[in-house]
Amino acid sequence: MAEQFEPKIAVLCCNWCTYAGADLAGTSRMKYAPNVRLIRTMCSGRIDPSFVMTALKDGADGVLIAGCHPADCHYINGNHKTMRRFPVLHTMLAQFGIERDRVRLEWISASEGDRFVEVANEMTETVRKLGPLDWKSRTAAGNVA
Amino acid sequence: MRDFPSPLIEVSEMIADSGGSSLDLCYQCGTCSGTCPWNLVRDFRVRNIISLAQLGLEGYEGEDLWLCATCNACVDRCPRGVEIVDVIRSVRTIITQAGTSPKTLGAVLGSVKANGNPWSGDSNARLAWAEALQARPFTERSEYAFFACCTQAYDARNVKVGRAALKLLKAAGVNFGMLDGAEKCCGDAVRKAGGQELFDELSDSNIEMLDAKGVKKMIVGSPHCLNTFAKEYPDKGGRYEVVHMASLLAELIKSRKLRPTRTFDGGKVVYHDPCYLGRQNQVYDAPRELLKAVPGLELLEFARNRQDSVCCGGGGGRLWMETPIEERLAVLKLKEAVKMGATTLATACPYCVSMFEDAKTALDLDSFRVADVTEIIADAVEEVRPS
Amino acid sequence: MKNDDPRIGVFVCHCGTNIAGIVNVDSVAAAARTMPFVVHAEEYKFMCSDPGQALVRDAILKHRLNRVIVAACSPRMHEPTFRKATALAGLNPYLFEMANIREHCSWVHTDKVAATEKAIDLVKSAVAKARYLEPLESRYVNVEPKVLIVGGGVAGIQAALDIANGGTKVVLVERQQSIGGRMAQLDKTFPTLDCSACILTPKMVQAAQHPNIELMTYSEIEEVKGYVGNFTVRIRRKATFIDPKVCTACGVCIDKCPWKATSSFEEGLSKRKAVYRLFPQAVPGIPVVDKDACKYFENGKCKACEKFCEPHAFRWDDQDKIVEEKVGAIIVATGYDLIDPKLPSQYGYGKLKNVITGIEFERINNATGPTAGKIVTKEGKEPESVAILHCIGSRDRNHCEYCSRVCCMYALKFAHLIKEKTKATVYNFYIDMRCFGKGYEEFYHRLLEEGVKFIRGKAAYVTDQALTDAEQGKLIISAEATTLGKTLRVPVDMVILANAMTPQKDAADVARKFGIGRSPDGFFLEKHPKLEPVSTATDGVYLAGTCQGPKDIPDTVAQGAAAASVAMSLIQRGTVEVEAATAGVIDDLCSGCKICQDVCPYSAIGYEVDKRIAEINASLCKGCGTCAATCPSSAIVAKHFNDQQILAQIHALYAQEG
Amino acid sequence: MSGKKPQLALYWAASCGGCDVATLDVNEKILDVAAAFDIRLWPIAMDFKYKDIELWADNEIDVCLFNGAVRNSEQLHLAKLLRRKSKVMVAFGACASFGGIPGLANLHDRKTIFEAVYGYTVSTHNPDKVYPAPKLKVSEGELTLPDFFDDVFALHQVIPVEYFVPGCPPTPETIMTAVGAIIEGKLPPAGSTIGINRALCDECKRTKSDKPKIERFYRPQEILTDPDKCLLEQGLTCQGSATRGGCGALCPSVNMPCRGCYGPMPSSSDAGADALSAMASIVDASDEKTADEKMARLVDPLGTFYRFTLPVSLLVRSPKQPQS
Repeated sequence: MAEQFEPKIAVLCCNWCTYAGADLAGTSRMKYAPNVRLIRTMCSGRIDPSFVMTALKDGADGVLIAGCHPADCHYINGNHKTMRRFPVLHTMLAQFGIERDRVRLEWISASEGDRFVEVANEMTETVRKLGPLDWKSRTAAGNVA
Repeated sequence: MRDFPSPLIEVSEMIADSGGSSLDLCYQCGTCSGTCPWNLVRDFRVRNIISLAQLGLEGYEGEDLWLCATCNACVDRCPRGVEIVDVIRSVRTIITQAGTSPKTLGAVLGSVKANGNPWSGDSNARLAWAEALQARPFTERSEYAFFACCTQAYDARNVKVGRAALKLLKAAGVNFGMLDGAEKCCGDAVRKAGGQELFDELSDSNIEMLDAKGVKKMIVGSPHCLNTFAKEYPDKGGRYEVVHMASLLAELIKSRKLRPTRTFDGGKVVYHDPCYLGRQNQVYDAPRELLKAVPGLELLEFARNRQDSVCCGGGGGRLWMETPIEERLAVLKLKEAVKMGATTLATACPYCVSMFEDAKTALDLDSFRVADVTEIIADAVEEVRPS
Repeated sequence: MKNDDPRIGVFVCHCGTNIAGIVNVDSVAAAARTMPFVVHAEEYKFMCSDPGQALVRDAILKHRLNRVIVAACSPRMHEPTFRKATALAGLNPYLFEMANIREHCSWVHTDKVAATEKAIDLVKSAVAKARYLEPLESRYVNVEPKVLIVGGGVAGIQAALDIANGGTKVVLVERQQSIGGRMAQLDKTFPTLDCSACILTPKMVQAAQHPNIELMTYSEIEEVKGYVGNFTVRIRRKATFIDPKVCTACGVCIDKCPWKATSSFEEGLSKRKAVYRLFPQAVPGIPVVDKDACKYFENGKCKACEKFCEPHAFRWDDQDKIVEEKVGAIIVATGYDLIDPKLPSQYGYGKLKNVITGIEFERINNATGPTAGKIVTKEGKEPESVAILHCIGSRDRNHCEYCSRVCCMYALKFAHLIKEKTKATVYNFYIDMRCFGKGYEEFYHRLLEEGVKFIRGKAAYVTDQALTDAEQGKLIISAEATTLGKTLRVPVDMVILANAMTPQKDAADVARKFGIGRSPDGFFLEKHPKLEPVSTATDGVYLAGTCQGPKDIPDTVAQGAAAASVAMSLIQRGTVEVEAATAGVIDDLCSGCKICQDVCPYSAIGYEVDKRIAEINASLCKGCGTCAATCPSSAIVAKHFNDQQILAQIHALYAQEG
Repeated sequence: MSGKKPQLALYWAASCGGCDVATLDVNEKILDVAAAFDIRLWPIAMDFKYKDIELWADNEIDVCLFNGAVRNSEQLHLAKLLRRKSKVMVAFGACASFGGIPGLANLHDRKTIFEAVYGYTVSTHNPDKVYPAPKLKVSEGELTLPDFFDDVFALHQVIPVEYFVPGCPPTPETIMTAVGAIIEGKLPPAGSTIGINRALCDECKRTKSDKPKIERFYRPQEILTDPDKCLLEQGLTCQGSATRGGCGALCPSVNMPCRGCYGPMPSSSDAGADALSAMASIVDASDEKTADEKMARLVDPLGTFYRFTLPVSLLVRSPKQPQS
């Protein structure tokens, strides 16, 4: 049997909700796919669209942007900016030819360890089905002498 | 030295593997036993079966195992989320595979296997009940297929309900067609009675037939068919939109495609919630709306109704098993109905109709009427009622 | 120190077997040694222990490290510990970075190979970031020497008294018109059976009279702004229509008022007047006018109360007032609610009139309650038998999954009180008896001696549908006596539901106002379940009592005192460190587009008119970094989370080798 | 080479010719240029043959102003050739600097472009499905055409480049600044962009609110703008805040939103991401539904944010079709 594809998922998340939610999943010893790697920022509002694009370009197969629920931001409303940027970033990435399911925005609070697990697993499975993104080789300059 | 029982964890695991995996969540509070309606008429300790099954101790396979009518009351109330009916089903499956299930059930499963129905009816005559009504066969232009429950197709009492249904559907101009008689029992009772393999055969055969015809939407008269098609067939790859007659009739009356105009002459009516329609599929209001739409009909309620409704005792294969009169839930309920002044008991399930007709006979209540809501509506709609 | 020659040290923690059991720590350390700029890597059993921290300090000196990485637990747990260790070796604490290989790795994965690979990745990411770390200066601000306590139940009162006695000012805000909370509703307390009011009222009075406590009853928090040490709180003081400075609390107005409304304090079991005191021993004792019940507000007539008020205390034009308070710390002690007893519908609450809740029984049994302390059914008769049903809604996945902790004990207390006052047979239907506190098991034993009947089985339903003559006119409980394996029907005259404690209905709102998290059960989330039980995710905001989870009076009081001590230690310290990792503007790149000004949640960004560029007020900036992500000119740098650092992490994790 | 005038070459690759016109647009100052330089190559003004260039000595040219992107083998060949012959290579204009408008072809590849251009566009009549072929045998021998690449490149992506002069086209002021710097030998370190480091907002005369908000997005034809107020605040996707200044805010001064032709800011990792992030962050929406609805009005984000910079953006291009 062919070895199954293990997607690489980047999680760009805030310190207070999603990172803490992932911590809670840990302290509760919940189990999830080892494909995700968290990159912590203080607020999801810190997540520059270029981070998402860099991750995809570098070799991530999927990116999860995650932060506090819209009304629960540790920084009052930093996550509102994330919420506003996401739809247009999502559309633009689709224009580039990146499947919509590869990039996802989720609100996961510090108490939602289970939700983190669910999303991490879902994301891994969805992206596994989509296959490798392999951006660099799929966009490499080809027929140049 | 005495023979100490010791846990057989393999047995417990086997039960878990055949669908009873929530078994281990039980913390032995006894809510299930206390909730189970059987305890109104006899002792039945659901918890005990779960407890024995957790440890694989002998006794879980005892006679009590076959009592459960799969009414789901305990599952709704279980504080731990144990799918008790699944555990019971799983144990029954194991026993059935070992060939030690009760004889009466064996005969029923045998008939289903041979004839495609539990009533030893001729499989070629499945549509005989509807012939006189000249309903059109299902074509790709039909919106719905009418799937008749075996009981409505073969049981003399319930055939009347099926006929009333067809008349109403025609009167309302519903775009439906009859299946060609190749359909088989949906398999609900078969599965609940432990015939998992047979259920798989039935569902595979039905799905193949329905898909070949291009059926997308189905009308059913039995809540058991409703539940099985809606909740169990999808796992087997069969996905259909299923609607029960009571829900459909409520819609037709709301959209004024049917007008119940004749005044009801059957006295006070008490509605009995079929477990598979109510608790299992949350259809509580539609049948009540139907009855309330009938002019002159006074609707009564059992003390325990809707999600707390007491089962008729006919599900999970019980319809075909013998129950002493003093232990029949339908008898108990009918007494309650009479006591509150009802002269008609309405319900919406062929099993319930059968169980209550039997209870009526047992109690010698000649003037009392047991009816499916479909029949009551058919009586009330001018175009349908034979003059 | 120069940024261009990083010397990175990596320390991999075993955390006993917590990490080492899944992650091959040797491989992680070995891999770290091959990473760019890493000059030293080692692993150790417990990095957070003293020897572990010493290891870091020694290695910094020995290997001239200028960046430190500890791969261990969550930075939310031990980042401060290792920053301190780093600082002790003379290195700026912000040159420390943590890799979370426990919560995010060993605890959540089972495949050892994959977990080790991930741990190496996480270290790689930390190393990549560390290379670009820059030293930051810690800053301190003064702490406002005043504490806000929200909720005047026993937890809030205890905290207020402890803090006030320590010499610090307290503002105690209570939504009701009197402090006292739930405890004021109770009759006796288990297991000692002291009278609840007798032990609570002196404390209430003490709080009201304490020179360091300002009581704000009939008041609610509107808004909380600021940060640890410097909160600004806006409090709505609801209109009472009575001038508290003039009113003598004589109570004549209450007597004369002809209008009535349902008493919430009496759990709806009796009526109170439109001008009323919450309960006779209310503190403060000054009544308030219930605008909804008072006819004057409806048709402009009546004012019967005012006619008899000698001091002329009525102020019909009274309005809600907003007051602002500056405080250094906040204790949230907003208490609990009870599950709607109608939700588990099988017990017939609301349909069967002699099915009552525990808190209703407290009032019935209370000498000041609706029956003057007589235990009677709704028909006014003494019950011959009473059933107390445990775990109504609690320990139940259909409602509240958790154990409410106090019900077993108050059920025992009720049983005792019924036995004491009536001849009734008392049944307890229970799943497990949880008598964990001091003197609790002994109390259980006492109840067994008193002849209370214990049936081990959860009540399945309550009905009035008799099957036998003996059941006629009774409430019948259906349950299995699981120890016997027999299903029973027990006829009784009164059923008391021990219904679950739940979070307050507005808990979500309150949590948001104060920046507190909530656990899946809906109660407020403490910072650490064991080691920081009264702290929250927001520095300077603490928890006390049942808003954090179900608990009995001793635990509630203890937590009130604990919250007081933590708040006091903050006040005593006098200063707090504030965010060093703020945002900064690169003047040369800023074009003054002002876009950043809109996105800053703290209005920390201003506009320097002369230079026509943005300017960040570091004392207002909390370091969220939203402006840095927004700035279209890349002219704002989020310190400690700058583009270079984060992109380095991304490259380290995802860029192909070479 | 003292005493001798510096040798200047101007070349165009995948460009519209606008850069050359802009060079002429410096008006009489062109005479200064002519006086200061010895113009050796300028296809728009002078005739030349490849072999003339090949005959030059390496580094014989002091400065080569190269405009246009590189998208076929001929352009690549000339770029390499001129690189060898020139001491200083300047990517001149948006196309040479970032790929420019032709760079948007990176959303497709040769196959899909040919299919469109020679296949199904409305004006195409090509029943025999004849596509350009690099080599064609005729009776006289073999004819060749330059090979059309899948990708469009900015100049520095194919040869080393010393300086960048952005703009579509560079304004006369920008050109004179660059030329002046060259004449006076006051050149910044190699690799720099000759221009200013602040965003265009710095030069824009329009007034900005203290806390700017975007109520909704408009396309330019949908709205009559207030001539004094910041265009972005009025809902136009003006990219001035994310675009290098130097043009004097030419477009905003005539009521058109900045489209980003002067390219990203010096510290930016991606011009499009910068503009996107800034614009979206100040859209007036505090719930997801509103955010979705309002952002949906920003038509064609990719085309908007990468109009001039796609080949140098983070994601560079869309994946190619698998070659069959």
